[in-house]
Amino acid sequence: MSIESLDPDDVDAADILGSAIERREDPALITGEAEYTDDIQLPEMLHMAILRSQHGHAEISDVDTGAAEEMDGVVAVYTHDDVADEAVSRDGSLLIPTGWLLDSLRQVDHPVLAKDKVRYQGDAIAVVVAEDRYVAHDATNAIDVDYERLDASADPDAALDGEAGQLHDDAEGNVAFDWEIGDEERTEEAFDDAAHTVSLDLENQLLIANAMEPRAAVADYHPGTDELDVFMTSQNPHLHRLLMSGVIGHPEHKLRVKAPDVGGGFGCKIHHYADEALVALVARDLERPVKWTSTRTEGYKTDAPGRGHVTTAELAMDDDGNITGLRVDTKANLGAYLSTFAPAVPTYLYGTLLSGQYDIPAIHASVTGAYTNVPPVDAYRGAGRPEASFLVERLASLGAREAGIDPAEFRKKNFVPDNAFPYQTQVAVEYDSGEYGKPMEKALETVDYDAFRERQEEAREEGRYLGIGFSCYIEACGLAPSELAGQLGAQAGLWESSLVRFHPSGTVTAFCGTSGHGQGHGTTYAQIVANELGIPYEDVEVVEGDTDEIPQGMGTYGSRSAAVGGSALVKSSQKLVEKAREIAAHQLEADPADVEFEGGEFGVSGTDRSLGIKEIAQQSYLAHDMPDDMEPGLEATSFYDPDNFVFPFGTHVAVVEVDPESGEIEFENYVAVDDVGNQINPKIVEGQIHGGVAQGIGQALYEGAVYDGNAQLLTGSMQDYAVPKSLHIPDMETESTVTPCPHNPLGVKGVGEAGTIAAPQAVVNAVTDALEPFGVDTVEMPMTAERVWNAVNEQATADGGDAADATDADTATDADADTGGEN
Amino acid sequence: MFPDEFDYHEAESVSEAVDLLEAHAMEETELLAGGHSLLPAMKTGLSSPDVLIDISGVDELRGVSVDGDTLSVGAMTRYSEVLDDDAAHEHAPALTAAIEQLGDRQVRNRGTVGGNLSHADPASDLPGPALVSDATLVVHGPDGERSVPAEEFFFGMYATDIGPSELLVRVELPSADGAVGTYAKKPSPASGYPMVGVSALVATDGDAVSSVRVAANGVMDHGVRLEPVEDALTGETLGDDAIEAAASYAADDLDEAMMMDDLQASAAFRAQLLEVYTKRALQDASERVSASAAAD
Amino acid sequence: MAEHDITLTVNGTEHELEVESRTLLVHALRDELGYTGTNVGCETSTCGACTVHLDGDAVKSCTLLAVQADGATVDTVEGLADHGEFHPIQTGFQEEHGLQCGYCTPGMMMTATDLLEENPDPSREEIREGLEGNLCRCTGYQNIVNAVENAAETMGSGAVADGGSVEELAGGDACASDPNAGAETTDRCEVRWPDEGESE
Amino acid sequence: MEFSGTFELEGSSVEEVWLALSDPVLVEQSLPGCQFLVEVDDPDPDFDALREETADREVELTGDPEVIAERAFEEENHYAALMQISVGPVNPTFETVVTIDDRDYPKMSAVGEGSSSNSSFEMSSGMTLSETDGGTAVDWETEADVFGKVAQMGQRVVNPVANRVVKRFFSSVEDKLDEQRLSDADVEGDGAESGGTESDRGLVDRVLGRSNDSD
Repeated sequence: MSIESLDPDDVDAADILGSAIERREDPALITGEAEYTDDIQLPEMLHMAILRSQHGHAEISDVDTGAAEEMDGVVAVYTHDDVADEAVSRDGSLLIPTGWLLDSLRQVDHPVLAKDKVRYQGDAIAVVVAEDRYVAHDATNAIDVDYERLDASADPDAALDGEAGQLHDDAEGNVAFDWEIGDEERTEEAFDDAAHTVSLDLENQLLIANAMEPRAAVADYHPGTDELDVFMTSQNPHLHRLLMSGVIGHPEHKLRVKAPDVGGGFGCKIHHYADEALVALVARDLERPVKWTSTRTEGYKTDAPGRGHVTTAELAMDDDGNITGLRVDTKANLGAYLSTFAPAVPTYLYGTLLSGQYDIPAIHASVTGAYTNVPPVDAYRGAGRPEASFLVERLASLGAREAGIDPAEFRKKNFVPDNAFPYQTQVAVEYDSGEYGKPMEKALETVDYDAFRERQEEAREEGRYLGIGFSCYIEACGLAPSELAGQLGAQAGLWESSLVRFHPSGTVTAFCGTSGHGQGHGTTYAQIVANELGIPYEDVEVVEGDTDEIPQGMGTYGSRSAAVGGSALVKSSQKLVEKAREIAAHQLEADPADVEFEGGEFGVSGTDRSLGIKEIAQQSYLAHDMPDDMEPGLEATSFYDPDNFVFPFGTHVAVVEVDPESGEIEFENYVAVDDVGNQINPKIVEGQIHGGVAQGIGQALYEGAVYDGNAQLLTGSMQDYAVPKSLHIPDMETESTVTPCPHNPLGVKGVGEAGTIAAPQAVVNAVTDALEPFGVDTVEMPMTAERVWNAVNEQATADGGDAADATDADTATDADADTGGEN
Repeated sequence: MFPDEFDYHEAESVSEAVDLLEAHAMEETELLAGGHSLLPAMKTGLSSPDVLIDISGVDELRGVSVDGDTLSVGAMTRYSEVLDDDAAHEHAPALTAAIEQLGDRQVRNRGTVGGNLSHADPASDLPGPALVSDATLVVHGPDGERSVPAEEFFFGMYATDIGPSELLVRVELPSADGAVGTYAKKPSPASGYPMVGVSALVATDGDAVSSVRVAANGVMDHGVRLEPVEDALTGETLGDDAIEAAASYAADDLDEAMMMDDLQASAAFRAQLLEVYTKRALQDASERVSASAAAD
Repeated sequence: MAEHDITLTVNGTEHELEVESRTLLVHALRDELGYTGTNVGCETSTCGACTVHLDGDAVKSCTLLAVQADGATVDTVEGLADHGEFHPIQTGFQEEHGLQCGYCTPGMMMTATDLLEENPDPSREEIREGLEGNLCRCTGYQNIVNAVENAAETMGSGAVADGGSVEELAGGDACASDPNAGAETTDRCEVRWPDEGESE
Repeated sequence: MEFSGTFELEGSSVEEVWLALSDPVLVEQSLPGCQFLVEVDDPDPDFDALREETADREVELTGDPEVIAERAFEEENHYAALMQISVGPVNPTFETVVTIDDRDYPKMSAVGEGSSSNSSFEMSSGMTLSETDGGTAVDWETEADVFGKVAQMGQRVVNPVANRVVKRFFSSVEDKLDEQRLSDADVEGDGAESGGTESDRGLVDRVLGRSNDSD
């Protein structure tokens, strides 16, 4: 069940790719040697603190910073007008940009410091810079703000209905965009002709990423050269450099963004926030290093939350239970302003995945984006795809129940058939490869499904409620190609860049434009490059996350690093090998076409003459004997732009027992069978699945940002927002199948988000399966004990029965189980 | 993350602590014990006292001792120290059962029994055990010591019978004398504090329940005895039927309108949990009674 | 502003420093003394990232005033390895892939060593209970539990096989032979290893 | 959030209770944590100045309706209060301004706003008095919104604390009425309940908050 990790020294060079070797990142991380942003201490460094709004929505009539400025240890206080001074802002926009546009998008200004209005509690009103953290904090408390409170709402439905008042002059009715995908007419016909339909109203709640390391930045300005260094918790330093240069008016080539060790991201460190730009701005203005570290409660109010959908979804089926149509209407919460990738998440990352693993002939989805008084909403692990997968898989379970077919059978009969790949969905994307039955069969075998249904029946007779839930998810990662992304509204290309450089002594540094934050890129990239170059793994060092070291890059998010970054490294390695081949051919006096490369050796076919690649590297720098017109040195840079997304898939199964009396849910088993294509390091793949599933279970059972009617966050600390603890997450069984990606050189598909995409609906389906005898077909997430208990009670009340009376329910169960069957 | 400024004084003795309290009577003054309720409140800006008087190092306030039939727990005794003490398990099983489930490992290493009881958070774990153990809380002030029965100690949310210049010095628990103590708790998944925590102390004579005391934390604004449950169970045979019947009375004397009602659980659900967890606390007691009978 | 002169013995080294009343121990360790291996993840004493050993017990250093720790012995993640030799808990985390971003890991390991000192052979359930005061957002905890089991096994089996020699187990004889080893060093060794009597 | 409840004051007539609840001094002294409660002209008063002004003022409880009439709450007037809400170690002090919305015997309603350094609240309250067997029942309801730190961190205590403040307030009013009754026993006849001449009538109406046309 658990993959055993290997010491890299015990792995043959030829086997390094695909081996579950231990991570080389770990020694620094387990000894305290790692350097996270807040660990950086610079001479003369100042500390910044930010005063944020007390209200979800308010006009600001006055900001009095007098008392704060007079405090001992306070160096400067800035309000909007102070930073707008040209001497401070240069020609910066001081507006946070949006990196994805839609035709119907109503863009709104997002100032780094609120000018005269605040639109969510995290909106920054003033910053204080002081000699230490404590004093900076004290001074924010001494700033006096006069607010005129306005109506506010955290709910997209309410905001669209006008209950939040108007957030922005440029977005009438708080509508950020209207978007649709699929064929409305054909879908309507499918529903008209359907033998069975099911409908589901659901809320995919707002989640807060809760990376263990809060966001932080340290900026250091060098007046002599006008160079500005920004160290920050970033998933994509190059993108931050690009965006920040415009915001603060600093030339991109004089701005360095470096991500030191980063303590998790889960999406919330992709986006460009006002805070980090303010750190850079004030450090440049004061000509002293400045540090800002978010407190956790500050993070709850400012880190971009994810999800936030209110949806109605319907499924049409024919008489035999074949899915014939899917219709979706979603109100998506975008928060107070548009975050970096916000418009893409509830549209192209969501609507395009609505076919799931199924061959659905007609699909239509419409999405309305709403401005509300919560922090700007953006990608959180999975970003759009969990929302799609959740509703498809909830409908599959409800559809199976409606059609009277076993839920596993129902799925199998509707899968895209193996021979249909590449499969063109009705929602724009083309699935690259898949064999959806494989993980399903493996999962059924692992949980011993037939035996489970028997056990379930026996248990119900004893008044115990077991349930099983399936999730056959699809995910799309490595968003690509750039041309397509551009057509869809992306304001950036979605390639990845790398540089592979031999040193004269034969070791290699591989640079990649991705920026890992816990994924183990240092290990997996070295496995890739060592394999390509045929050199020992320990001879390859990987460098990421620093705009001064790496030419260009797009960062780490959307499970793209292996598929796109890894492929870029392959491409650079191959370029390098080609150059080395020519040098080898020259020195071996052979035709390059006759020189074969294998296991790090260039050999002339049919002879025993050969040269090792390390030898060639040395020769390339000596440059004593090179082919005509060839430059010395041995390195290669490449930009890899994939042909398509990659589409990992799998089946997750949750087995739970629900206590209707207390509403408590216990896991009996959790099985994850994932097909993420080829695996570079199975141990790391397994770890990604574990962590992803835990976050999915978190969404299913524990997590959710709760706001009151004034858009005041009520779950604003770790005492109130339940980040799952060790006792909340079950041991999981992880298995995999391998269907290589056909269009990238590694055949990899991406694994970072799979678990999070798969898990919630597996758990919800299991709980509703367990509570079927009570007539419960849905429970909103997070399925707290109270919600489960309420669901049981409400249903019992509706039936005129007694919730706690399990005996009556048992009778109903038996009857239903007979028709439900195990066929 | 950053407490506001304050003056810190470390008391070496109970009398010094009382002197300090009196000397700073005109300022906002807090006693610092384990600090696990106070410091988080200060760090998040909810609390900003002018003066902290640290009593955690006062030796006379630390330790567990037995005097005749009474177990005495010094107010500054850490949870982990109570759990390490065999006499505490023997004489105050309801207390140790609750402490085992209190907070987390680090909190138990640092938090104190007296800090918990003085703080009187409605969701503390220890008021229930204090009530079922019929504990006496000994408070020291300018006029010396006075004893307050647990029943009279808790006034309401964060409010106790400790006066402005007084501090809790120890808790005295009459020996359980062989009774079985249990604690069944439904923790908030976020904070770990009980939405409902039920403490039970059950003594049997043969199969029959000779005495039973049950109390709940987290349900009302302070710990409460569940007398209808006790009445229903006393004299009955300790088995599933009697337990189920008794637990059904758990909320009978409680005004649902005054029950804790928050994001973690509504009052109605708390009432439901109270019944379920009363049952579990008593079932656990029943199992322990059977187990010890079998062992005999 | 009330200032206090305090003494902290961190990983065996004595430091004298001046702190404000309100300075939290974790900030004294990180900002004043440079022990940045101990991380801060919240301000509600929930996440456990800041866990250190205070006089041998795992505590959350964000929930203690530095002045309260005056005169105490503090052990942090930086003191776990001994002259480059990993502590079994560190090896356990590496071998079992018990960490991803690593931010929670120092606190997680400090709690785990405290747990193993009390219970050298915990069940998976006991490990999960023991670590409930430490949040991890990356691993889903499964490999952390494996890591603690791994460490327990190493420590337990080593103790049995070698007759329980603490010095040998520590990967050297640092504890016994270090001429400067005071009480703190001995403490550290005790924290790491079950007593001979308990190891069976 | 909304709170409501009924509080019964034993042994006091509706008019006595009304008189008491019309008196800012009695209210100030009955409200837990209230450091002062004074009428102000400016709906956005300078609290620092008020702190100084009220530091050594002398106000006394009285049962004398004439004195109360002079200082009784009036519709549309503003009152500034400094309120320390004490919840365990959490003791925020709110600078509060209350405006009487409506005061028509036996009903009164008011709106208020309070702010501390990192939190604020808004409330709108109403109460109606009615006669019961043994005294007077006060039916009260409050709709309150809390903002900032207290909303974020103190959510679970807001409700019980509000209940406690109300409970302690009315208990204190009850005690003060009892005390007053004892001390006024010898000046029987001056009380509001004695009715009186036509000119007295105006006074009583003023104290009782009866509008002219409601008689």
